Amino acid sequence: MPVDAEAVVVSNTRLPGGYSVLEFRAPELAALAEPGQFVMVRASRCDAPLLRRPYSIFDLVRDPDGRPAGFTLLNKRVGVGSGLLYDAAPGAHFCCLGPLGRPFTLVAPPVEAWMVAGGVGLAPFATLAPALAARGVATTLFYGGRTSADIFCLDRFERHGVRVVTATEDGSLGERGRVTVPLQAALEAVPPERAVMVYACGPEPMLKAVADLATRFGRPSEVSMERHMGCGLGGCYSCVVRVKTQDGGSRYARTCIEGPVLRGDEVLWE
Amino acid sequence: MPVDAEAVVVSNTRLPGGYSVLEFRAPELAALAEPGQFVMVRASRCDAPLLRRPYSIFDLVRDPDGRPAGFTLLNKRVGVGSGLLYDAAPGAHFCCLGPLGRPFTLVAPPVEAWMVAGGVGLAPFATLAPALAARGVATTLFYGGRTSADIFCLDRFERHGVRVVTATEDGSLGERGRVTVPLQAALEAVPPERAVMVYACGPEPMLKAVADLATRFGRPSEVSMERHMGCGLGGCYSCVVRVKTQDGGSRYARTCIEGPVLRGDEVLWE
Amino acid sequence: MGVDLSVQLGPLRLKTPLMSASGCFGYGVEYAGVVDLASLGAVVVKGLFLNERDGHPPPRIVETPSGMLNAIGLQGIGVHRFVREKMPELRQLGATVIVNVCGTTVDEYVEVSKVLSDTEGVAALELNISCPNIKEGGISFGCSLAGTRRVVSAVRRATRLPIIPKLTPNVTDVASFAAAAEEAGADAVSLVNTFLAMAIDVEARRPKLSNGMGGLSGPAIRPIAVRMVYECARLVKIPVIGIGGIVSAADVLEFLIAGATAVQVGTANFVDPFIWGKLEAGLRSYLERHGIPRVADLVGSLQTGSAR
Amino acid sequence: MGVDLSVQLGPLRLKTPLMSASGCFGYGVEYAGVVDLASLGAVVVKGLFLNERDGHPPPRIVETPSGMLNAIGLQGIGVHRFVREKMPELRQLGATVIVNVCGTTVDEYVEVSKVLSDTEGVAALELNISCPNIKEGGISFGCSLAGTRRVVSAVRRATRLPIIPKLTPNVTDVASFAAAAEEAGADAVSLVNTFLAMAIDVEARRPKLSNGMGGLSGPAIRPIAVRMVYECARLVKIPVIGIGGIVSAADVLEFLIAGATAVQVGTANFVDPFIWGKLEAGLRSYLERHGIPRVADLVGSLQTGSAR
Ligand SMILES: Cc1cc2nc3c(=O)[nH]c(=O)nc-3n(C[C@H](O)[C@H](O)[C@H](O)COP(=O)(O)OP(=O)(O)OC[C@H]3O[C@@H](n4cnc5c(N)ncnc54)[C@H](O)[C@@H]3O)c2cc1C
Ligand SMILES: Cc1cc2nc3c(=O)[nH]c(=O)nc-3n(C[C@H](O)[C@H](O)[C@H](O)COP(=O)(O)OP(=O)(O)OC[C@H]3O[C@@H](n4cnc5c(N)ncnc54)[C@H](O)[C@@H]3O)c2cc1C
Ligand SMILES: Cc1cc2nc3c(=O)[nH]c(=O)nc-3n(C[C@H](O)[C@H](O)[C@H](O)COP(=O)(O)O)c2cc1C
Ligand SMILES: Cc1cc2nc3c(=O)[nH]c(=O)nc-3n(C[C@H](O)[C@H](O)[C@H](O)COP(=O)(O)O)c2cc1C
Ligand code: FES
Ligand code: FES
Repeated sequence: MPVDAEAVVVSNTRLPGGYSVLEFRAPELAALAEPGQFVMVRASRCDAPLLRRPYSIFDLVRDPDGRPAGFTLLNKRVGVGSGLLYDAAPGAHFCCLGPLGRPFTLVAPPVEAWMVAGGVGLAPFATLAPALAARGVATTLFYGGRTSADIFCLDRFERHGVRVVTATEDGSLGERGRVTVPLQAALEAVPPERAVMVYACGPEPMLKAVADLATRFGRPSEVSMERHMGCGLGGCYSCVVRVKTQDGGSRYARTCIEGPVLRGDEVLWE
Repeated sequence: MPVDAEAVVVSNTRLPGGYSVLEFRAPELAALAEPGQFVMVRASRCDAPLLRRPYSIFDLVRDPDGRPAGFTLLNKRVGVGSGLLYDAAPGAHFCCLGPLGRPFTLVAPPVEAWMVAGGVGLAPFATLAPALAARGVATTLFYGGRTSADIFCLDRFERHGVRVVTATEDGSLGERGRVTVPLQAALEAVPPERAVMVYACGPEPMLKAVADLATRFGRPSEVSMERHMGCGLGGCYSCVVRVKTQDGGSRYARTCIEGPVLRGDEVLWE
Repeated sequence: MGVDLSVQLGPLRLKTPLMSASGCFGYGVEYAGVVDLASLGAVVVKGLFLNERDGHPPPRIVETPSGMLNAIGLQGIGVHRFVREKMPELRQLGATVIVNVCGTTVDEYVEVSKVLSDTEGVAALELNISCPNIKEGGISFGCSLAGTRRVVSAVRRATRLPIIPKLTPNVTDVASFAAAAEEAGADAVSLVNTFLAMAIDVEARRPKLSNGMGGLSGPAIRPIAVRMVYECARLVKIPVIGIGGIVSAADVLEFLIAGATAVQVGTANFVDPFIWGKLEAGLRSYLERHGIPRVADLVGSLQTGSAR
Repeated sequence: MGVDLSVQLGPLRLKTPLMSASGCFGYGVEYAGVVDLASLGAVVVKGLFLNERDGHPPPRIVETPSGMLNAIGLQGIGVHRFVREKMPELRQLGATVIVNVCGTTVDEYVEVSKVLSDTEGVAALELNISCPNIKEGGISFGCSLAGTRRVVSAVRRATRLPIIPKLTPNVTDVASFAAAAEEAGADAVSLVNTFLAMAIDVEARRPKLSNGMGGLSGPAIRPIAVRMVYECARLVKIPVIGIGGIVSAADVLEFLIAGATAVQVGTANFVDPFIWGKLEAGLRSYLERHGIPRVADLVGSLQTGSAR
């Protein structure tokens, strides 16, 4: 059951390239969240924009006693709603409805976890990584962006023992090219007997490429889909993605309740 | 010519009863303002509310060298727009279009000035009082409110040598009753050869009562009218008040450009 | 003071005048976790055709000033799966269920209505003759008086359930449609459905919705909807259900005072799924403050001394 | 790159596609202090009858979500005083003046149009057959195809000036009205006027406007207006002027891409009287960014691959 938390901005750390990390105090919501879930956010003091905006939960924040205290969002400024978040001052209130959606499936050793992120697609992995680390799963993050400015927060992952592989299209950090280049190399290199689960979040062409690669190499994958969402609860049918049905056909699935995490081989890519 | 100043909140001092005094930095606007004029205000960061809200200029603020630096507004929280002002933090931006409207006519000695204010109707007198004081005009402020919580900022007036007479409906400060009670007593007491100009700002029933009293005692009056205003520039015809015409008829006058200050005997009260 | 929120909607007694708007509350079951469905006046479920429907490709919604456009295209599971898969849970949750009935032909409206008439727990049928988002059926009936009469009287003959044609605002004189529906045997009318509208991505020079056009809903349309409800309530004797842009108890009151016996809340449920308790509390406190014992006493109580 | 903002509006060449909307810019002279009137495509002045008119008592406006209602009631000085008192200044300021012509009878439209035809400096007549705020005339012509034809053809016979009937959105099929206007000899059509609407003060249980109802304008209506402009531009050959909720250059572009040759800006001028320079700069930078030499090339450039 989601809650609608009146979350207070604790801090808002600007990063290069229009990104920022916002920390919210919202213990009741934080206590419920699982890796890959999201919240629907709305500024409490403004009537505009009308609709809430979906955001992946980035870190979970605990108070000194280790109790859930809040969460962070990794926000990229692209329009009105994300602009309000980008500009939010500590003390500002936002209504956060959540946690929502189907989380990632957590694998267990000996299965390895490969997380593939593009841009703000990094967000859900900040909670997935520690959850997997807690289970002793060996994890790798493949993290791609246009330039080095799209790559950040690596320390959060390295802290949990995550192996990090970066790629930038302009070669300014890590390998030059799309993140699928090092991913494909790794898929080619890993022996079949080592079980690997591929998780992906990022722009849709990237998700498709990752899912296709995983399928090609016989690896299961889970992708976190982004759609325009009206309600986040299955009420409006705005957030659909085409998925395959068992009878060989297809149907529109609501990513807010059947997703945002879907099996990569289940999505009918356009 | 009005300007549209991107005015920055310097301070926002809360008073009892939902009132607050906001100081804005806006030198270009402050340099143009005359007593009785107003500004049309809008929060720059929110799309709602859509329309600007009219506010009398309260004090004019000068920098240490005596140059116009900004102005204050005396705001009463009654709805959305006034709520945004009430809640505004220092540093917040508001678009202020002004100065607008016809100012008060400044009398000169030996004419005395009697200012009659009800509630936030005090606002325009904070600039009128020093302007009259500078001309050496003897001024009195009749200031009424429901209770003592509606009466404030008296020091601003006393500082300029204004004689202050207060009245509250519950008798908690000054005379018990409407502000027209002491006003009428004064009108009765003052000998005909002492010239008096009556200025009034406040709720419409008060304005009517003051204008009628002034007329009854053969004194000129000017009243500052409040109307719902769409534009403040004469473009929309929303802000009208019925005034008498020379041919004995009447017409609707736009209070934003023919007012807000009108002759008390010119208004056709409803 | 205990106030009475119940209202009489033709043959139907509702606990409160607050209903979910079709298409904005899924099949109701999606919201079982956030709201006690039995506490609503009625749960109006998503539009249903006889068969399953795919709907339009995404993007299906876009935000506009104080509103949104949708072109869902009536994706749905069809009436048979609804009866089988959703009704048992709705019954068990104690919801008063009103089904939004769609059709591309008069026969389909009749067929769907018959299936639902035989289903335990369906309280009434709302006839969707006003969806702007599908080419066939829907709007083509709702924009012609003859079409409206045809659908309503055919369904009237097919069912004993209360029927509530849902009117489109995309017409010159909506009250004449309410009157036509009344004549043809409707028990109530609901209005408004969405306004046909369009938003363009100027960078791509393409419509923002995959379907090109969509329906405008939300606070933006409320003043028009209130006017239309007022016009209909003055003309017809059957109850009117007010819909369009309700986000607060004050908005509910606006519709009731204009003449609506009950209201539906659509877009606002997306913004705040916990809105229902707030609306009910707001209604109660208004009635208490004004010393009005029953919400029904407010219906059509607008003073129009100087109104036209 | 220098881009060309001029557009051809039937027989009229405009410097830019940006015009003030009638009733939202006084008689133009009120704005001489904040904007160079000669820089606008045209100044459309407040609606004028033959004689002076009082208008409705206040309150005449009320804000609504992303919009406003107005029931000014066409207060005005009448065409004769306008010609005498305002035209000299407008001419001197170099404004391209379009007069919004009102009437309670066909004869009055003709009469007012004749007076203006004999006035130096009037560039075109916009026929207001769509004001929702007055009982007689106006809307009653604009809501019937026959009435529209009647007014337009009568004025056509009476003047050589370009005539631009202004259409109401309060109809089922606005494009059919554009077509009727075209047939009757209009040089262009403008749309939309305001939507008939209502807001209620729930505490007093009275309408918020003294007139009861009013016309809804502002960003709230833009998606409907864009749709209507698109429909009209597809059906008729004469130019279409897009109106409704424009507050930014992107909104102007939306109308142009949908098929409008020019636009009018109303409510936004209240919010920001300095908007004109911003809109023009926004248009220029869009054209430069996209390498489009003339704004006219954008008109109707919507790609509707998947649109209906
Ligand atoms: C499940 C989910 C999780 C997400 N997590 C994050 C996250 O962790 N960090 C982050 O920065 N962003 C995330 N997004 C994307 C984020 O929701 C959008 O960037 C945001 O809604 C844009 O709002 P806006 O008002 O700033 O943009 P608008 O002004 O509404 O539009 C600006 C641009 O963003 C696009 N857009 C608008 N809404 C969405 C949407 N719901 N999804 C995708 N694109 C949209 C528009 O088409 C337009 O191109 C997530 C989206 C989903 C569906
Ligand atoms: C020339 C002029 C000078 C003014 N000076 C001051 C001032 O110095 N200090 C001050 O506190 N207020 C002043 N007002 C009143 C102020 O403009 C309104 O209180 C304000 O617009 C309310 O906005 P809102 O969004 O808070 O209210 P809303 O939410 O819009 O409405 C709340 C209530 O206020 C009423 N209201 C809304 N707009 C106006 C309006 N323009 N005039 C009168 N009532 C309105 C509504 O009818 C409603 O009852 C002045 C008004 C005018 C016309
Ligand atoms: C996403 C969405 C889907 C809708 N689907 C339906 C539907 O299936 N049947 C129907 O009659 N109305 C449908 N509507 C219209 C609403 O029921 C309602 O009439 C309209 O949205 C106005 O109310 P609101 O402003 O409260 O949203 C839909 C509206 C939205 C926003
Ligand atoms: C206060 C006001 C007065 C108006 N007066 C007129 C008028 O006299 N004649 C007319 O044709 N339209 C009139 N209109 C309608 C506008 O010209 C325009 O069609 C409408 O407001 C939609 O545009 P907008 O959303 O940009 O305001 C008026 C609108 C407003 C808000
Ligand atoms: S966002 Fe509403 S159904 Fe998914
Ligand atoms: S406020 Fe627009 S004319 Fe006065």
